[in-house]
Amino acid sequence: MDLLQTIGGYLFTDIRMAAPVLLAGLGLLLMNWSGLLNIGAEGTMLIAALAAVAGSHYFGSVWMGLLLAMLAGAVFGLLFAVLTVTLRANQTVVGAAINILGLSLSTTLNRVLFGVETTVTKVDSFKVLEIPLLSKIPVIGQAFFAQMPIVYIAFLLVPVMHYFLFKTKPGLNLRSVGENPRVADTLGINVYRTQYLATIIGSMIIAAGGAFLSTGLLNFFTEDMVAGRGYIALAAVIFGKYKPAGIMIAAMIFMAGNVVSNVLQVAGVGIPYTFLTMIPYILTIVALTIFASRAVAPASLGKPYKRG
Amino acid sequence: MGVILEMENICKQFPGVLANDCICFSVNEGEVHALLGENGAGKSTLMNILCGLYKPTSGEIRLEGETVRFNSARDAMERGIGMVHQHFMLIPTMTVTENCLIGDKEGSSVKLDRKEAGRRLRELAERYGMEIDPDAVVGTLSVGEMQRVEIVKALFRGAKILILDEPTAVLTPQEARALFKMIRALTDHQFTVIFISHKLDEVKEISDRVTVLRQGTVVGTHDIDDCSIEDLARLMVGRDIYFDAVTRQQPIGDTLLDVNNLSLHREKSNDGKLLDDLTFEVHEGEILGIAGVDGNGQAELVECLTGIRKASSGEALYRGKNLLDLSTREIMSHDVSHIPQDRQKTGLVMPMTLVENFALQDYYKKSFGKSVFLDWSGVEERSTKLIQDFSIKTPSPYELAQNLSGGNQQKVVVAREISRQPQLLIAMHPTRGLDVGAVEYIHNQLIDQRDKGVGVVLVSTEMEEIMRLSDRIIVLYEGRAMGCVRPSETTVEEMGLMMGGRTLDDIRKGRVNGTPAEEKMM
Amino acid sequence: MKKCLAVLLAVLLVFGAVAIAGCAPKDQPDASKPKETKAGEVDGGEKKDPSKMKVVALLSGVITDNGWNQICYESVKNLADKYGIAAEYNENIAVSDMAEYIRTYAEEKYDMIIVHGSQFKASAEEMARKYPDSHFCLSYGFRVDESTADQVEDIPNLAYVGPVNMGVLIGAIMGILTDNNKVVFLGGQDIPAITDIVSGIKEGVSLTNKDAAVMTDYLGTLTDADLAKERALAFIDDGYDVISASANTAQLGCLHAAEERGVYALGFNGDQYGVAPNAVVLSVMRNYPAIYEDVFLSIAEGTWKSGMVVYTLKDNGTSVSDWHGWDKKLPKEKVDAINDVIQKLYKGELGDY
Amino acid sequence: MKALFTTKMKTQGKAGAKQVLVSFGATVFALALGMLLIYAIGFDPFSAVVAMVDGAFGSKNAFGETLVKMTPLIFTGMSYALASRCGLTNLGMEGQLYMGALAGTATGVYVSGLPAALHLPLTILAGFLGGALWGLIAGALKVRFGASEIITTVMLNTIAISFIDYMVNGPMIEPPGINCQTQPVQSTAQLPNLISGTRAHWGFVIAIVFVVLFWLFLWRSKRGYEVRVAGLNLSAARYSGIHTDKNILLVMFLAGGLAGLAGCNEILGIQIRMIPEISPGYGFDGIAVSLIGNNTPFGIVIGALLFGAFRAGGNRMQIRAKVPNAIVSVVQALVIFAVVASQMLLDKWNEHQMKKMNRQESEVA
Repeated sequence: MDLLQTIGGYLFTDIRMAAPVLLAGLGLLLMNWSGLLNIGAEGTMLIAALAAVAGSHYFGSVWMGLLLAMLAGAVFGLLFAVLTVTLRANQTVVGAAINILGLSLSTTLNRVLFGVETTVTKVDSFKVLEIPLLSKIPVIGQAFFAQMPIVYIAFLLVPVMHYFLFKTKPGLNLRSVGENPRVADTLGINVYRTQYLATIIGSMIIAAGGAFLSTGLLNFFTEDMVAGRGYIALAAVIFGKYKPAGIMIAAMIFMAGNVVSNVLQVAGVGIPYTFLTMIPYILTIVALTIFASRAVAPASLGKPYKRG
Repeated sequence: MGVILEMENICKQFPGVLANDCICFSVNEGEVHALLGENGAGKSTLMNILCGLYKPTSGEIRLEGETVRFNSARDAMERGIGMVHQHFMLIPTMTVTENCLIGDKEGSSVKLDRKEAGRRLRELAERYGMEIDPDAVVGTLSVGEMQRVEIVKALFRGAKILILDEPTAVLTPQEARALFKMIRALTDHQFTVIFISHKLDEVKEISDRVTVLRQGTVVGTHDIDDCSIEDLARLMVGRDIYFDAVTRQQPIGDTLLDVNNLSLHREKSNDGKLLDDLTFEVHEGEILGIAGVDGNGQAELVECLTGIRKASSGEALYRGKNLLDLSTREIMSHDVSHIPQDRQKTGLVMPMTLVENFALQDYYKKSFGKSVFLDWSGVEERSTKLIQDFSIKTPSPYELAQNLSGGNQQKVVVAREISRQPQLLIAMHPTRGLDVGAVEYIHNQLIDQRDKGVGVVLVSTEMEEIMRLSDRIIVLYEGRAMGCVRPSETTVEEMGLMMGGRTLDDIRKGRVNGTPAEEKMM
Repeated sequence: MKKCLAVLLAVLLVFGAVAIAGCAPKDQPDASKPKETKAGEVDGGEKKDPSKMKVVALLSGVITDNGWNQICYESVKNLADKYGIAAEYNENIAVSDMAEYIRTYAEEKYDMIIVHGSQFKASAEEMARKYPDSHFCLSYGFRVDESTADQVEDIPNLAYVGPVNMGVLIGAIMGILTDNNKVVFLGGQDIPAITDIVSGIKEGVSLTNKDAAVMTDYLGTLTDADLAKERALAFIDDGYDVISASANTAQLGCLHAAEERGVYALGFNGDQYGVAPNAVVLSVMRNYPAIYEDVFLSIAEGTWKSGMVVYTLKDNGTSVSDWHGWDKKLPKEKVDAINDVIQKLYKGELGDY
Repeated sequence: MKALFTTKMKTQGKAGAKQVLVSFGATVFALALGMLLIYAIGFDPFSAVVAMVDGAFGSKNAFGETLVKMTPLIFTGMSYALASRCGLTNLGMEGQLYMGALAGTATGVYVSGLPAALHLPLTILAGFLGGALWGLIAGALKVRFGASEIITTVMLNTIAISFIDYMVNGPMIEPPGINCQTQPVQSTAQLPNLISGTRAHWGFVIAIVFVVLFWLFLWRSKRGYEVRVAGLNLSAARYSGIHTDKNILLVMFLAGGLAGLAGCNEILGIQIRMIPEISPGYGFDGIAVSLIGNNTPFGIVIGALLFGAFRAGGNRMQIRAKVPNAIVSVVQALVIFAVVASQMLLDKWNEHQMKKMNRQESEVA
C-alpha cells in the first residue's frame, strides 16, 4: 500500500511537470501540421510566463494572467507568421530570433513592470482543483484528479487535439496544408490563412504552457525560468511522432527523468545531474534517426509555400 | 446530347509565348472528347484555363450556355469541372477517403464523417466499375490505383466534366484497358470526359470526337469515325518538313556506343518498365535522333546513359566500358558531354556567374588548376573565348546566369559541353524554348560536332529538328523502340504513327488501317 | 498587401501598448538618490573621505534574485544610505565580460570594486594586478578547510571576502526546527563553494539534534524554479520537514514547496519571508552589508587587508533575519532554543565558528 | 599562389550590393526601434546610444573590446555561412563552440613540455577538431539516417553544455576543487596580446586568417566550388557528378570546426581556463552575423563588427546609461527580424520588377 502510494505520488509529480511541456508540444504540433517549423517555443513560453504574472498582478486574477499570456503568445505567433508565411523568411532563423527576443524582452519588461523590490512580486496563482469522488481513488486518484485546472486543460487538450486533427474537416484541411500546400490550394483551402491561424493559436497554447510555469507551480516570474522546456517540447513532438498522444507520452517520459532523479536523490543515490538533463535530447536524436527514414513528419514541414 | 461546354476565342499569353491563340472548343454532354496534339501544342494550357488554374488573357467560357469565370480550381470544381493531373494531386500519407474530403465543405457538421464518405466512395466506385478501398493509404497504392482515386475524388466532389491529362502515360496496358472501361461507364451515365492525349490508337479507340491542336491553334474538330489513324497523325504533326539541309561530308564511322537490352523498372517493379529492352548503336560521326512524345522514356534513357540513374539491366558499351556501371563523374571524364534537358534546373547554376558555370563539368581536372585551387584566371580566359566563339550576349563573363536570356543561357550550356571536346555528345531538347536564330545556331554546332567525328545522341520532341539533323531516328513509345528509320526513307505519317504507338514493322507490313488498338496494348 | 500592412500595424500597436504599460508604474529603481550624509558618524581617517569614495558592485545575476546578487546590491545600497555615495551596480555580467567591466571602473579610479562571485576569480586577479590603485573585493564562498589558502593569490589590492560557517548556523536552526528528525539542504550546482555550506550543515545539525538525519543534494539548476519545487516536494513527501536551499532564483521554488506542504523552511542569502510567509521561519544571510561596510571603512581608514578576509559567525559574517512574527507561531521552546543557539554561536560558546 | 588573389572575381555584382545596402537600412531601422523601446521603458535613448558607440569605438580600449567580441562572432558567423552555402542549417554553433573550447583547454592544460611554437598550434588544432567532430555528428546523422540537421544540432547544443558542466565540475576541475573551473592553460598555449593595454588578442588575427581561408575555400578551391554548386542547385550538382553526401560531411565538419575555434580562441585569448558559460550566446549570434553579411567573407566581418560593437557597447550602455543589458539582446532580435524581412521584401520586389519587365517585353513583342 505504501509503495502504491509512493508510485501514485510519482505519477502526480510526473503529470504536473509534464503539463507545461505537453502544452508547448501541442502548440508546436498545430504549427508543424500546417507546415511551419518553429524553434521559438522557448522564447514564447518565457514572454508568456512574464505576461501571466503581470496579468495576474494587475487584474488580480490568475485567469486574466493566463489570458494575457496567451495574448502575448498570439503576438509572437503573429510575428512569426508575418515573417515566415507572408514574407517566406527562413523559419529557423526567425524562430531563433524569437527565442532571443523572448529571453531579453521578458527580462527587461520584468524589471520595468515590477521594479527592483527586495521581495518578488507575488500574485494570484492556480489552485488545486480536486475532483470530488474521483480524487479519492487509491493510488491514481490524487495523480489524475487533484491537479490544477490548467493541468486538466493540458491533458484534455490531448484528445481534443487528436479529435480535431484526425476527425474533423478543419483538422484534415490543416494537415493537408502541412503535407502538400499545393494540393490543399487547388482544393480550395486558403493556405496562408490556415498557416496564420495555426501559428497564432499554436503560440497561444505554447503560451499557456509558459503561464503554467510562473502562475501554476509558482507564483512569481524569474529570469530564464523556462530553462530549456521549449526545446524539450520540440523534442517531444518529434519523439511523439507528431501525434498528440505521442507528445503526451514523450512529455511524461522526459519529465519522468526528473522524477527518477528526485527519487534517486531522496534515496541518496547520486548520479551526475548533468547526465539526466541530457536524456531528453539524446532520446530525441535517437528517435530522429529511427523515424527519419519513415514519413512521420508533415511532408512540407519547414518549406515556405508560394502561390501560383 | 447537347453542347455542355464552350470555350470561345481563348487566348493565353505567357511571357514570350502565346500558348493559346484564339482557341474555340466545344464539348457535348456525355461524350469522350479527345484533345490531340504534340508537346507544346497548348493542350495543357487550355485545360488549366478550364479548370481554373490559369486565367485566360482573353476569351470566354460558357458552361451549359452560361458564361462563367473561374478564379480558382475550387470555382471550377463547384461548377462541376474536375481535372486529373498528370502529376497526381494526392497526399500519400492519407487514406483515400481523407484525400477526397480535403477542403470539402459539404454538410454542416465539422466532424469528418469517414464512414459516410467511405460508403459514398465505394458506391461511386462500384457504379462505374472501379475497385477502390476507401481506407487504403494512398502511398501504398499502385499508380493505376492512384489515378482511379483521382477520378473518384473528382466525381465525389461533384464533377460532371472530367478532364484527364494524358492519363495513360503512367499506366501499364492492363491498367489503361481498365481506365477505358471506366471512361465508358462514366459516359454511359452522362458524364463528359475530355481526354488529353498524343497517342493515336487511344484517341481512335476511346473518343467520340477529337479536336487537334497545333502550335496553340485548333487544326480541326472531327468525329472520330471520320478519321483514320493516318489522318490523325497528319493532323497532329502535319506541317511541311524540310529535309533540305544536312549533307554529309564524311562517311559514318565505327560503332561508338553499343546499347544492348537496356531496361529500367519503375520503383515498384510490378508497375511496369520505364525503359523496355532498348538496343541501338551510335557511330562516330553520326547523329542518332531519339524521337517521341515527351514522357515516353527519353529522360530515363539519358539519365541511365549519364549515370544519374541506375539501369535495371542491360549494357551500354562505350570504348570498351559499360556506361551503366560508371558514376556520372567517371562517364563525363571519358569524353562524354551532356546537354541536359532543363538548362535552368540542371544545366546551369542560375545564381552563379558565367565563369563559374563554365567550370561546372571539368573544374576538378588538372587543366582547371593543378592544386586544390581552381585556376580562375584560366577559366576566365576560357570563358571569354567561349563567349566570343559562341557569340553569347552578355555584358561581362561575370554576369549571373539568371540574367541572361534563354537562348544565351542555352548557348552557355552548349558552349561548355562542346568545348570539352567530347567523343559522345548527348543532347536533350537542346533548342527547347529558343528563338529561330538560336535554334539555327545550335543546330549548326551539332552538325559541326558530327562532322568532327563525334557521335551525337539527339533527344528531341521537335519533329523538324529530328528529321533535319539525324542520320537515323529511333522512335520511343512507352519506353520501347517503335523502330529505327532514316529520315530520307520515312514519312511524316509514319513518324506520327510510331510516336502514337505503332511499331515500324506493323506499319510497313500491312499499311495498317484501323487495326484495333487493343491488340497492341495487350 | 493591405492584409500585410494591417498585420504590421497590429504588431506595432502591441509593442506600443507594452511600452505604455511599461511606463505606467514608474517605479524605477532609484537607489542613487542621495541621502543626507552622516559624516560625523565615522572617523574620516587620514586616507579617504568615505562620502567621496566610489564603490561599484559587479553582479553575475539580477538584483531581484532574492539571494546572492540581491544581498550584494543591498550592501552597496547600505553604503549609499549611510555615507551618501552612489549605489552603483551592474547586473548579469557574463564571465567573459567581467574583466572589461572591472577595467572600466578601475580606470575611473573607483576605490572599491566588488566582484561578486568566485567564478570571476581569474578576471579579478588579472585586473587587480593591472590597477593597483583600486581595491578589489572578490565575494568568495570559502571552504572550511585550509586548502583555500592555496587558491588565494597574494595581491595587495585584492581581498577574497566572505563569511564562513554559515552552514553551521543553518544546520543548528534546522536541527531544532525539525519534528521528524529529517532535514534537507539543496544546493544549486555541485560546486565546491556550496560543498562547504553542505558540510557545515551536518556539523550544525549535530550541535542541536544528534538524532536528525541530514540530507544534502544538488538541483542542477540556478534558474529553473519549477524543477526545484518538484525536487523539494519529493523530499518533503519523504518526510523531510525542514528545508533550505541555495540556488539563486531556483531556490525560491523550494520555499514555495515548503509553503504548499506546510513544512518549515529557512531562507538563504536574503530575507525570503515574503516568498513563503507560512514556511520561512527565518532567513540566514551572508551578512555582506555589514562585511562590505567593514571593508569600505577599512579602505577609508587605511587599514585595508588583502588576501583571505574571512568573517566567521563570531565576526558577524552571517546574519539572521527578523522573526516576522514566527516567534509567536512556533512553540516557545523552539524559539528559545533557536535564540539561544544563535547567541551561543555568535559568542563562540559552541566552538570556534 | 599569387594568381589566387589577383584574379578579379565578382561573385556578387550589383544585386549583392543592393542586398547589403538593404540589410544595412534594416539594421538602422531596428536600431531606431530599439531606441524607441529604450525611451519607452524610461531611459534616455540618446545617452544610451552615445554610451554604446563610445563603448564600442570611443577609445583604444573600447575598440579592443569590440575586437574581442568580434573574434568569436566571426567564427560562428562563418560556421553558419559555410553550412548555408551548402544548403544546410547549422544551429549547433553554441555546442560546437563549447566542445572546441573543451578540447582546446584539455590540450592546453594537459599537454606539457612543448615549445609555444608547437603547443599553441596543436591546441588550436584540438579546438578545431573538438568542434568539428561535434558538428560531424549532425552531418553523419543526416547522411546516414536523413535526420534533419536543424533539430539534431539544437539537441546537440544542450548535450554539449551539460557535458561541459560535468567536465568542469568533475574530471577536469582545478585541484583541489574549490572553484568550478579547470586549471589555466599553460603559457605556451596562450594567445599573445594583440594591442597592449586592451584585451584584444591574436585570436582576432587568426579569425581574419580564417576569413581569408573561408574565402579561399569557397571561391577559390575546387571543393568549395562543389559545395557552392550543391548549395545553390542540387540537381545541377548531381548532373555534373558531384558527390553531395561527402560534401555534407565535409561541410558539417568544417563548420563545426570554425565554431570550435570560436570557443578555443576565447579560452586561449581571454579566459585562459574553461569555466561553464563561457559563451554569452556567441553561437546564436552567428546566425545574425552571417545573415547580415549575406554569407560573404567581407559581410561576415562587417556583421561581426556590428554585433561585436553591440556587445561591447551594450556593456558600456549598462555602465553609463544604466540601461539593462538585456535591451541589447532585444535590439539584436529586432535586427534579425528586420534584416530577414527586408531581404524577403527585396526578393519580392525583384520578382515584381521581373514580372513587369516580362509583361512589357511581351507587349512589345
